[in-house]
Parts: sequence; C-alpha cells; structure tokens
Amino acid sequence: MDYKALIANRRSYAMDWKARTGGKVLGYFDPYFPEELAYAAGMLPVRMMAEREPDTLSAKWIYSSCYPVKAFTNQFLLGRFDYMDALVHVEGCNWMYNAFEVAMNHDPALLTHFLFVPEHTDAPTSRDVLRSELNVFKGKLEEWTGKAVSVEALDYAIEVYNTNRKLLRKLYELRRFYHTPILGSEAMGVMLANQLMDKAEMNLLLADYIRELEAREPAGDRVRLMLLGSETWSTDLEEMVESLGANIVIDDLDNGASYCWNEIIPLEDRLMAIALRYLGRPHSALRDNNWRRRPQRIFELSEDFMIDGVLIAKQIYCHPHGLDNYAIWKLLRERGIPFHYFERDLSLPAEETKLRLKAFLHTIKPGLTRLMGWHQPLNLEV
Amino acid sequence: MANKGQLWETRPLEFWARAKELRAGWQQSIESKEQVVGQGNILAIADWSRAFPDVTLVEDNPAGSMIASQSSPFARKCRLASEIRGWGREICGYQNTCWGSQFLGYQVDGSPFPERRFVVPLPCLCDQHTKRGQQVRDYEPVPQWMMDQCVYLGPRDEAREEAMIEHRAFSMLRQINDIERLFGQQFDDEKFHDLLTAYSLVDQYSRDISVFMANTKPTPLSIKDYYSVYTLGSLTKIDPDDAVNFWKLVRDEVAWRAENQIAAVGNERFRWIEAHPPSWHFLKYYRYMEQYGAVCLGSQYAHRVTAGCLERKPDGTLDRRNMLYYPKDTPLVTREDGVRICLTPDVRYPHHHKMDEFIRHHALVEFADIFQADGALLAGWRCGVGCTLTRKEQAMRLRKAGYSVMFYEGSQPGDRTDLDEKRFLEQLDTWMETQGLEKYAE
Amino acid sequence: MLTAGIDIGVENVKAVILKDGAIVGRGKGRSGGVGRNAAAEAALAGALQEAGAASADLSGTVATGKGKYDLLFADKQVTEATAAARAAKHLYPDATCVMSLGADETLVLTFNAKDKIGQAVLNEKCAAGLGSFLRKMAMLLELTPDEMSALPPVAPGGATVNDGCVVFAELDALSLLNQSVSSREIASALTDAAAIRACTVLNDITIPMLDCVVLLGGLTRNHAFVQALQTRSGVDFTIPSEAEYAGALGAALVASDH
Amino acid sequence: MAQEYGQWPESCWTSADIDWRAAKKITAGIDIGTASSQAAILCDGALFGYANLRTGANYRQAADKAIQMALGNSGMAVQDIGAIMQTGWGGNHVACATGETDELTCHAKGARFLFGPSLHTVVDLGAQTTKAILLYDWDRVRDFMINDKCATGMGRNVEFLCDLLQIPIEEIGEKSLEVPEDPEPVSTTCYTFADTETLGLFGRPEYRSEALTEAEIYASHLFAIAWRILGLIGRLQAPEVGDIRITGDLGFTGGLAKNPGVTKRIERELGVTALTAAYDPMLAGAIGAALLAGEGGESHGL
Repeated sequence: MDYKALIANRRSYAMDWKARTGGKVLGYFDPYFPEELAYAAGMLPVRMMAEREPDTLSAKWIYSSCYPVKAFTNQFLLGRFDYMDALVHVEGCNWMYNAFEVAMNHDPALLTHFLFVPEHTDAPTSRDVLRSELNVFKGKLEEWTGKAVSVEALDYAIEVYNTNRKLLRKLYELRRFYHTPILGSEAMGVMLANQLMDKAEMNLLLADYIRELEAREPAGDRVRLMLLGSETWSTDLEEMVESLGANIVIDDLDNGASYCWNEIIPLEDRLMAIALRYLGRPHSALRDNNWRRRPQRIFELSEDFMIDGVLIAKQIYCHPHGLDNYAIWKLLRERGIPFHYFERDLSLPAEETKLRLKAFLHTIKPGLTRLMGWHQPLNLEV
Repeated sequence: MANKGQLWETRPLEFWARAKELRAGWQQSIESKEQVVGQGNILAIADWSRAFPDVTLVEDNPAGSMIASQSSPFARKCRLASEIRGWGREICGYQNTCWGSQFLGYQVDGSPFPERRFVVPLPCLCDQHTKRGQQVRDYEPVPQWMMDQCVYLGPRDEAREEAMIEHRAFSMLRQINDIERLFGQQFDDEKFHDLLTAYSLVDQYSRDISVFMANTKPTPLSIKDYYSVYTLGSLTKIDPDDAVNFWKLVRDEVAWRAENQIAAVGNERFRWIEAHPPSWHFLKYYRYMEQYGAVCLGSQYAHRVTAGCLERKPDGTLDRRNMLYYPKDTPLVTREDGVRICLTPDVRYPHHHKMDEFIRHHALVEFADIFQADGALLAGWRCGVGCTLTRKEQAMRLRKAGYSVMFYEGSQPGDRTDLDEKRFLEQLDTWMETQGLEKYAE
Repeated sequence: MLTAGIDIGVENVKAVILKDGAIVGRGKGRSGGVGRNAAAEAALAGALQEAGAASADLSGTVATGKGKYDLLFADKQVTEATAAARAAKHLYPDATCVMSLGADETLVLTFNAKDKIGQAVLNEKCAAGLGSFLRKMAMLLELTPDEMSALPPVAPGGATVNDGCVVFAELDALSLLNQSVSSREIASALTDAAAIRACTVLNDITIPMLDCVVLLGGLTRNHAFVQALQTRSGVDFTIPSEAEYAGALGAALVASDH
Repeated sequence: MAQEYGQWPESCWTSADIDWRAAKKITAGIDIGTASSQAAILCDGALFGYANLRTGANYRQAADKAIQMALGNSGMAVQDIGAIMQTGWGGNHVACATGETDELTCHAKGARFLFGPSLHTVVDLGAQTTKAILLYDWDRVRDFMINDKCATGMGRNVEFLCDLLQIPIEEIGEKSLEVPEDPEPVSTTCYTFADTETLGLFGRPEYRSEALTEAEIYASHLFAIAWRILGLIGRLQAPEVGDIRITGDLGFTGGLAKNPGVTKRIERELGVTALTAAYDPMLAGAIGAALLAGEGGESHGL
C-alpha cells in the first residue's frame, strides 16, 4: 500500500470523496472521537494531521502550547483544512481545545461541536453521561446534514468500523512474529493513512495489503522495540530506528494500537454500544487515572510482542504524557525492561536522535535481553 | 498610602483585623485536631469535607504555594525531586512543588511529610490537574475517589446537564459514603445544609463587592487586598456562620467606602484587569503598579468566589451571571438533593473557558467594559495550560476593542523559574510609559 | 542646546549628541557585562569628540536600552519603546508603526490618531535574542557580518531549520552541517527562521498592514535578514539611515524636552 | 583580532618518553564535537599524544588537523596507526578512520581511563549535548540520559555568553564561586531565556533588596545550568522516596567539566566530590574511541 501517497494526497482525496458522495468532511483530533456516529450520518471523519510549516501566524492566536497544536493553528489560519466542513472537539487535551477555539472563531462557517467524554471512564454513571452526549451529538449531526441517522445506518457504520479494527489488528498480529514481514514505519504509515480515509474503501486496501504481507519474505534479525509517548503524525522516528538495524514492532499510541484494539459489541441500544467501546478502549494518558490500565497493558504488550526495549518519545509540553512518566518508568525499571525517554517536537533533529538511538541500541542484547534479564540488579551500596 | 500624586482620600481597611483572627483560628483548628487528611480537590461549590467532623482535604495548589512562599530553595528542590521521577517542566509548579515534597518525604523544616489517607483527583478544569493526587496512590496505596468535571460548550442545555450532574452526584455520594465507612466518620447532613446556605449568602455579598468595585471610581477595594481575604470565601474551612458574618462585614465596609469616595489606592489614574489568578508571589507587582497610579480590579476568577462574574442586565444594573441561590430558609432536603445543588453551578463555571459562546468570545472585553478598565495585563504561562488557554485571542479582542494590553510570560503561576522578573518589570514600565504615565517617587 | 542619548544594549552601546534636533556626534562600542558604564562613557566620549563638545556642554543625558540602569552618569532613563517612538516620529512624522530589532529585544509600536503610542508589543521570550542568535550562528558557521548580510534568500526546496525556536534551529543547523550542507545555505535558513520569529511579533498588532512602518535597530544592517522579514511579513519597511542609532537618538530627544 | 572571551585555548601534547616504534599496538580515536574536536593516540594502552581544538564549520578539516597535532613531531604518521575510531557529532567525516561508534560508549570507556576504576557515574558536559551515564562491569553503559531537546547546546551557550559579557571562559566559573550564597538561578528551561534573564540582571537595584554583584550574576547563570544537569543525573536512578543519589564515584568530562562554577555546584547538591581527571577531561571521547579501536573495531558492548 502506498501509504505515503495516501497521506500526501489527503486533501485531494477528501475533496474527491465529497464530490463523489455529496457528503461532508468532519475533522477531529482526539482519540475518543466516536467516528461511527459521524460515518453513519454520511460524513467522512478525518483525523487532522499536524505538519510543520513556516509559522508566522499561530503566535497571534495561541500562546506556547505543544508544537503539534501550534502547527494545527497555523494550518487552520493558512487554510490548509479548507476541505473540512465540520470540526469536533472531544473533551481531553486543553491545548487541542485551544486550537479548536481558534478554528471556530476564525471561521464562523465551520460547523463545530464540543463533545464531552468522561475522563473518569469506569464509574457506573460514565456510560450514561457518554450515551447522553452521543445522543446530543447525533442530534447535531442530523441538524448539519438535514437527515435523521437511521438504525440501519448506525449498524452499517459499526460493521465497517469493526471490520476496519479487525484488519488493523491483523496487521499488529503480523508484527508479533519474531521475524516479522512488516516494518514499524510501514505499519505506522498505514495507521496514519487509515485515519484519513473512508473506512469502507480502506478496508479493501487493507485486506489486499495483508495478503501481500503474508506472502512477503520475513526480514532478518532486528532489535525489537516498543514505542510509547505522544501521538504521532509521521513515520520519521520509525524510519530512523530502522536505519540503525532495529524495528518498532508494537506501540501504545493513541493513534496506533489503541486505535484499533477493541471493537464495538453489538447491543440493542446502539449509542450505548458505542459509548461502551470508547470507555473500554485502552486508556489514553489523560484518561488513565482512576483504575490505571496503561502500565499493565504496556507490560503485557512487551511480553506478547517479545520486545527488547522501549522508546518513549514525548512531544515537548505534552502534559498528559508527562504526567504518566512516573508510573511507566517505575514499571519498566522494576521489570528490568530497558527504555530510553526523550522529548521531540514535530521535527526530529536527525543527528541528536541518532546519537540517542545508537547509544540505546548498544545497551541491548537483541532477542536475549528480555529472556536473560537486562543487567544484573544494581547494587546501590557500591 | 501617601504616594505623591494623591488624587483621592484613602484609609486602611478595617476588616483586616477580623480576617487575621479567622486565619489564626483556622490554623489552630488544623493544628490541634487529629485529622483524616486527604489530597485532591473539593470539586464542588461548597467544601463538603467540612460536614465531616475530622476530615481535611488538602489541595495541592495551595499546599505547593505555601511551600514555595516559605522557602524558594526548598521549593526548587521539591520540583527537582518531582522532575527526576518523570514529572516534567510542563506540569504546573504548584503540583510539582507539593508532590516533590512528598517524594522527598520531608517538609521544609525537615519534618516528615504528613500522611495522606485518601486522594480525590480532579480532571478537566485544567487538564494538568487530571492526575492530581495520583502519585500518592502510586507509591502508597490509599483510597481514591475520582469525580469528573463535566463541561460543554454552547447555549445552556438543561437536558444535557442532567446526565452530567447525575454522573457527578453519583461520584460524590459514593465518596461521602466511603469516607463514612472507611474512616468511621459521620457526615452531618444538617451541617452540609448550613454550608450550602452560607456559601449562597457569601456569594451574594461577594457579588455586591464586585458591583461596588466595578461601578465606583476610584475603586473602594483593590484586588491586591481582595485576594488576601478571597480564600475565606470559598475555600477555607472556617465556620459557616463566621464566613457569612465576615463577608457581610467586608461588604458593608466596601459599601461605605464607595459611598464616601474612599479609594483603595489614593492615586488611582489607571484601572487594569487580569484574566486569571495571579501567582502567589504577585503582591509586589500590584504594589509596583500602584507607583504609577495603576490599580488592579482583578479577573473573572477573582470575582467568582462561588459563581459567575458580572453581567449587565437589560435594565442597566449589574448582576452575577449564574447566581448560586440557596436561601437560608430552604427546607432541609435530602443529602442527594444537597449534593445536586452543590454541583449544579459547577457544570457551567462562568470563569471557566468552556462555556457559552457569548462569554467565551468576549469574556474579557465585557469584563473590562463593566469594570471601566483602561487596560489589561495578561499572562502566558508556558506550562500552565488551564491558565493560558485563549489568552492570546483575548488579547487580540481587547486590543480591537481599544484596550491597551500588555502580555508577560512565565512557566506557570506556581513556579518562578521562567518569570524573568527584571524583564517583566521593564515590560510594566514600557506599558505605563506608553500610556503616558510616570512613576511617582516614593 | 546640546543633549546626549545613550542606547546601551546587550551587545553594543551607541551614543548620540543632538544639537537642535540634528545629530552632531556619534559613538559606538561593545557593551560587555559589568563594563557597561565604562563602555557607555567611552562611546559618549567618542560622540562628544565628533561633535567637538565637552561633557560640560551637555544640558541633559538620557539612557535607554537593556543596560540603562547601569549607567551612573545618566540624568534619566526611558524605556526602549519611548525612545523608538520618539526617534521614529522625529525622522518620519507620518510613521504609523515602528519596529525595533535589537540584539536581545524585538519591539513593535503603533501610533494612534493623536500620534501617541497606541499599542506596544514586546517579543515573547521564545523570540528573544534574535540579533545575538544570528551573530552566534555566524560564529559557528565562520561567516563574517558582511557575508551574513549578503546571503541569498532561502531557495525553494533548500535547507530549512526549525522556525519555532532558535535553540532547535541551532540543533537543525548542526545536523545540516554534519550532512555537509554549505555554510551559506544553512545561514540563509537560519536568517529566514529568525525573520519568521520576528514576524510573529509584528503580526501581533499590525494586521491589516499599516502604511508607514519604520524599522529601527542594529539588525537593520543585516540586509539578508531585512529582506527575509519583508518577504515573510509583506511589509515594505521604511529604514532611516540612522536606524542603528535610533534608540540613542530617541533618548537624546527626550533629554532635549527638559 | 579582538580578545576572545568564549573559547578555551587549543592544546596538544605528544609523549617524548614512549618509543612508538616499539609499540605492539597503536590506535587512535577522534571525537568531532560541534564546538571542539579531540584526537588521542594510544600506544599499547598508554596515552601517546592528544590534541584539542576548535571544530569550526568544516568537520573533515578539523579531524585532519587534530590527528596531525596529536602526532606532533614524533615522526609517527597516520599510516602507522593500526586502527582509528571516529565518534562524536561529526563522527562520520574522518577520512582516515577505520571504524565509527557512538559517543556514549566512548565516553564511558574514556572516563574510566581518565578517572580510574572507582568511577560509576559519568557526566559528560559537552557543547551540544549533556549526558549522564551509569557504568557497570568495567566500562559498560548500564543506563544513560541525554538532555531534553530544550536543554540542548548548553555548553556552547556558556561560551557565547562569556563573549557577550566579555569575561574569559577560564574565569567565569571561579569568579561565580566568590559568592557567600547562591542567588536564585535564572531560567532553567532554555538558554535563550537564561541569557536574556542574565543579561538583564545587571543594574537596577530597586527591584531587589540590593543589586547583584558581578559574581552573583555569574552564579545565577551557572547555578541554573548546574540545576538542569542535576535533573538529568537524578533521572538515572531516582529512589522511591528521598533525595537524588548517585552510585559510586562521579566524574565530569567535556568542556563544562573545566568550569568549577558548574561542577562544584553539582557536587555540592549531591554531597560528593568528583574525581580528578588524569588529563584534560575533554579528551574522554577521543580516548574512549582509541580504546575501542584497540578492541578490534568492536563498536559496542554486546
């Protein structure tokens, strides 16, 4: 699959989709956005891509923030998202909210909605409040499109999205093999492209791609790494890792594995089924706060995918992930899993990152670190 | 204050003495009693923990600022302790300071950090608070009750609010029941009722104070003084009756001053506003600005106390937006209803950045207009997302509306690391000079 | 009447002697850290010599610039904003906006209808030290100030560096250096990045564009930078020949008020 | 030429005692940093020659010059060296190199050579990157931390600041220690912030109880750097509860290691005394590379 082209041509794809279907394009950036609902209303939900461009505009509207949010703001002001008819913000990152506000105030014609998704995901009332919010959103969608969202449309959307998640899970299953046929950059590229496309179309491409991968000659030995940290918008880190003889085989990113890990379990009450799927999703950093799921999940993935080490790449000023560092570092240290933590922004400084990666890879024994233990337990009384 | 350039009569505030007494009494009450201390946020309009005999909920923001005001080097050490365990610079200094002291295991005087026996994290308001208190649970497992801060955007929608209030009420009731069960404490429903009525009254008094400040030139009370008693209104653990009486005292004094043209600052020539709570070390900058005859009237946050900032009603009078109203003679309701009342205005905090379209777009312009301000001093906190959100856009709107705006920067209100003091003061000088004001020599 | 104005920045100190509204003497030197007072004295002495006057002839001395409070002999201090506004209005009575580009600070002022300052915007800290940054990069790349000034604009598809932060820009420049990109190409990219940072300050209050924007400050000597700033902002700046001495000129004008 | 404030003098040395013709194994290491470059030549594991010079904008030229300076007048030629390992930022530009490896491993090895066997924690204070390395076994890297992207370029910035303030870089550290008590540090977030703050600290007593002295201003700046580095060291092995601690002895390498204004403050906060290097601590990378070259080009510790 030529994911690079799909990503690069996202604008023309969306324009073309609009011309073909007469539907509207809806932008979102939060991982908890219930895409099925928008899809059922005949809209194309598209994840917004932050891209680095010379930025003289965002500082007028927004102060500081992480670099992706600055980039979003700048891109909005430059009209890069002109193909989007609607924009939905899901309660979550405040910086993202700021970008949402700017977009909304800058372009009054933009259809906007604020959707509350509980951050306390596991209270007995969480699902009720989310269901209520989904119902409000459904009403909003109907207002935008002038059409009621039928039960059949909801069922179709759920089916398409469930199929999509199954296919993406297959991709991850292929990465589980010790000699995997797929590189981390390819997998992340596909994940990114997937979030820009009509899932019914993407599912066809994915099915072909998986067949192609299954027939592919597996690659040789590579250090197997796991990627944690902030959401990503490019595959440059994966590519750099690969250039040094390693491979990222699993991640716990909001727009990576967590995007496809669980499906919607059908219920008579469709909105409740959707609500439960999102609340039951692998936690994002911001929502991992009542009963923590992330550290345990990260450990389980590290075992399942036979990783040799972990890379944590956090966006500068990404406080949700900054807040999770403590629990994750503690877990990795206790279990003797080598990791390297670093901060990045939208651009990856080539030489500095290489220096880190090379040094980190040199501390790992490929294939054996996990089995033999990283190093002898450290004697603090030296 | 006998500054040169005196334009108005001024005299010291009389309620100070009572405020000091109350503060001392509170200090005594927490020192003398064996308390079940929790960490987190009250998350409601009234401090419900007061309805338990011996439960204290410590918020990490004030705890952090107290550490920082006691010793700057120790606060720095705390933040470093927090940083090396993974909490980075992007986390608010108030929390990093408090958590750091917990990580170090001791306080500024070397005594052990007091044990926290439960945690109440607060999500959402500023999403750096989301995991507030969580680290206590990570290294010393204690019970935790989380409660969502539900918000939405757009015109008021009561149906939408209902589900949110139920969600929050469930969490709060569970929390109250669990504390009763785990710590053998009895929640006093009558006292809870008293608290609600008391806060309702305090809210009305504080509204009156805000109206006097907005309508009167020179202002009878500056925000510099107002902040000193601010916490006695909404946050502290003083007796409800004391609170009501105290706020009546303040209201009456301010009313008298307004009537008699007694200025808070004798040389008031320039009225400025802020957009959010200032940092704990801000007092000296309020004073510095007074040398120019520039007096601060506060922010929407400052005029909140329990709910809403002011809006102009169709008849021209000022009133609080979204008044919390729960009069004294309201019959005693069930605990459940009390909790719902307690949480309702919280769904739509008007100082909050997520609120109806009118306030969001024009909040500060409206505020500046009502308070007859000449300009605004806005802060950008690089690592304080909740305090910084929408600031630049508000600056733009204020400028468009003809207000002069100065923007200064720091890392966050709880941490002086990035506040370049000299540069900040130069900016204040620049601002004042460009407004044609000169400093009065002391 | 003879007055003196001294603009003491973080890199250089400039002194101007003013006689009835005309500059009759100039002096310049490096400002150093603790040596600011001495440096200013030397610069003032140079200016006085050129004017053929002695310090006793001065009826007033006003200081501005980051080090204005370090000068022991100044009668008065004014902020950089005031000095820049005075100088701009003196040189161009029609000026509607002033942008001052120093080693450390970027400042933008607009005038209102009454020729008073309307809005003043100082750079955010992330855009601090642009002048110093370019000099530092020139040292790194072993280019002279003249070479920096003569750089071509960034070519389409040419090397770029981070424009959100000069620290990251430096990191990117070093990566490019390691990839054997030529020093001049890297310097062009850095100049453009600095112009973008400066442009954010300008954007804060000047959209839609104002008709007469006066550009002042030491960075105006760097033509490549000014060119990049013009391209990025779309503003056609008016640059007086006294641009570098404008702060000192403004201070001297204030001194002549008294 | 105006006086240079921000640069360490270049240096080189070649042993007069070692007869290189008798040596069984001659290896060299070249470390091309962003600000300075070093070369080291070892004869049977003993230091035979070194050079330390400014890198400039041409990495290849710097490498050639470094190795020539280290060879000195000994009569040894580049061809006589058995293996030459290159490392550092520009460690892929050295024409005569036979191998290439990462900086961390080099610094670990080189630091053990400079500081001896009790060394457990190495802090490399380079011009561009700051690294804290925890060693195990003889000279293996157990764990390491590299500065956040925001804290990059700290070392070179001190050089630039010295130039701005017109104080020689050799003096700023000592001078900063003349304070009775450290003042509040300037911003620890970013050197752009730190610089603009430091430059503003001169003068204007009305803001503070009294104006800062010259020494206090330097102290303010260097303390901020030390504090930032302290955070990096602390992250290596943060205890569950309590203060920062380090394992075993501590050694500083790199250019800022020669600035007591930084190192003494780190030592004070950690409550330890760092080891003293046998040679210029800037040589650690080059010596480590030379040692690795001697291990037959094995580039890392597997």
